[in-house]
Amino acid sequence: MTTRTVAALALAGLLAAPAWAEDAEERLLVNDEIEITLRAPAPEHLDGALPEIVSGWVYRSPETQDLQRDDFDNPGILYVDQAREVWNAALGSEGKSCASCHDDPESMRGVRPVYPKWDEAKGELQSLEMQINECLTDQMGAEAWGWDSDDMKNMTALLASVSRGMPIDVAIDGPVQDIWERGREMYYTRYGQLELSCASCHEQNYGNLIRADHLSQGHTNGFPVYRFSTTALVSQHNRFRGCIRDTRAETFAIGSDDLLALELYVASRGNGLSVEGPAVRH
Amino acid sequence: MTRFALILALAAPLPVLAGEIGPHAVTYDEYGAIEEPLTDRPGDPEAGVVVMTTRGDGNCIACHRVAALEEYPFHGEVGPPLDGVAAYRSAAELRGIVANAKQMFPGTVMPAFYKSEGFTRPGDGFTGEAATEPLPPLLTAQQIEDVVAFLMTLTE
Amino acid sequence: MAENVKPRVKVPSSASAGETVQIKTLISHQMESGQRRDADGNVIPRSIINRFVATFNGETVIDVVIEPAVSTNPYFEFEAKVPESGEFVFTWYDDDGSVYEDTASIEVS
Amino acid sequence: MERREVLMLGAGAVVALGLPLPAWSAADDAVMAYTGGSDVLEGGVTLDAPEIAENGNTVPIRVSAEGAEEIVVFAIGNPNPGVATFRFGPLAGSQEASTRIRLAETQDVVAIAKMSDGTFHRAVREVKVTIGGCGG
Repeated sequence: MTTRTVAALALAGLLAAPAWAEDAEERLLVNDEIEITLRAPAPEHLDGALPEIVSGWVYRSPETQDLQRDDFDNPGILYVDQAREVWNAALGSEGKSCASCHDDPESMRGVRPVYPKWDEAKGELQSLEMQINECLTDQMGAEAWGWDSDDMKNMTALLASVSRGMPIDVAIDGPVQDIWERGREMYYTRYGQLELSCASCHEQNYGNLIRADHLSQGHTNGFPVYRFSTTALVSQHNRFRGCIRDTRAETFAIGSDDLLALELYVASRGNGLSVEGPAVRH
Repeated sequence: MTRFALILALAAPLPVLAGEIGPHAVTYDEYGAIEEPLTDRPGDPEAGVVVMTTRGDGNCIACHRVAALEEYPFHGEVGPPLDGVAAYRSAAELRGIVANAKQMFPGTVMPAFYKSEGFTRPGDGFTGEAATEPLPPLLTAQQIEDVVAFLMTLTE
Repeated sequence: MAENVKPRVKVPSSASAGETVQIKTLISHQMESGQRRDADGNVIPRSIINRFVATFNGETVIDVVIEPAVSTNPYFEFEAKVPESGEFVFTWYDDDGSVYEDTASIEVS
Repeated sequence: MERREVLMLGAGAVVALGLPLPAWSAADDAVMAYTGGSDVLEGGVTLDAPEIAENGNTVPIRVSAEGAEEIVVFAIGNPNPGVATFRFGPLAGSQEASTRIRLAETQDVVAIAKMSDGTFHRAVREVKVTIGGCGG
């Protein structure tokens, strides 16, 4: 680049810091009926690490925020609609659909906020994906879906959508306590050649720009999210995997016990924020 | 990223060029500064600008605001602004901070740009795959000197 | 035919004669631009919706020529005049020859 | 930063300084091809777009020009500058439309309205496409 061009660029006033969050209208009422809790008191188990918990929606640009106000504008709802069709389809050898046992998807309101959740019968912590697969294989005689498959992301989006507005409320004590503590340890571990932990960005620097990215507190209440970067739904584990990869680290496998532990811990940091999925993010 | 991938592919064990101090041989003083330049060749401030503004290189402006680099869009806020940094930091201090800021500021979020081992789950660039230490440092000795040379121009 | 292409339209169910109504349309479609490469470095062929037409009782409201620079899941918002009760027909034309159609009725009083 | 963008931005600054414009780019050829070389008047058409787009994959825009037969949108810095042509029929409630577009990088978006009297009108908006902080 020549000096002259550089000068011209400077004159053209190319540099402008995004300063959108402070100006954004801070209310999210979806479809004129579902009030989303954008700020909530920090859960006690955070021991003051955050003064309050804030939805990632707050940190997005007004244009991105607007897409979540109305289901018609939210591209994530296209995938919810696809899952509604699958909901009513007989899928396996038993000839049963989701609807055979659960009526309409709205009857699942209240499920998403408490996942991941301990399964007493199986003696394991289950994510929503694992629960869906248990239905498919044990009840319907169908093949399990891939954790990150379109069918799975669509279905978790549907289950999230019917619980929108309800507070996230995952349990962290009892049989899951050890797993939760493993997740907490991961959250604060500085991985990779960049030596960054989840906390480096999402606890110590939320609200700050990293290049043009406005860092959020990294809550998972909006998952699965519709991301512009991939123009598709993104699962929690996929997002965790991407973040850890971006620290120049050996990342963790989607569906691994490691990411499941992290999922539980991060979900618990957002206890009190509304289910928002499918949220719209950049 | 492509560039890093290439270097990784070519580089085990780490080559240390003649006239360079490798990541292992660097001496930090008790405050975390590095008195001796890492290369024989003096730093080039213009090359330093490229390192500081290029995503996949130093990308310093991802975290630091620098008024002198205004023509490169979007500066971050994670670290302190660097305007006037040469007025209150010596070249030795800046060299130490860029090479491994944790020597001066334990617990800082800033990555160490001249460090090759001691990482948790080190990866092969941004592939997500495992890598074997020692890794090539994030910046070369010459790039560190170039960045320091540029920073030393920020006197006000 | 591209997979999982599903149109959505939002049209008010009623209006007064001659009123202008707001219409929104969204269709799930990858809108492969022809600029991207796959993991092996091969160009992924262009495959987009190249035209969108909205009519009311057979008369054109809007007719859009679409290039690959329109985003995945194409969205359009526009206004229509409704002189009498009738039916909107929305038609999307795919590069692969597929045609997707949706309709919506409106009661004009 | 792409060379083309540098050129365009440089050109913007030159205009601001009242200096003669440099040679047309390929994108300008597309505009010329559309107008057939007719004069293009400033104003009479509105183009709304964010000053800063959080992600270039999905940038909301709105065009409006009272009395227009059609409005064409160009993204001057994209590999192919064409975006969309909106033709308004007899039952259009207004000569206005919104959509979401892809921008490869920071650039000017141009809307050209062809009026029923045959004149062309233009609006230009610069949209800065953000650069992410993560990854290589």
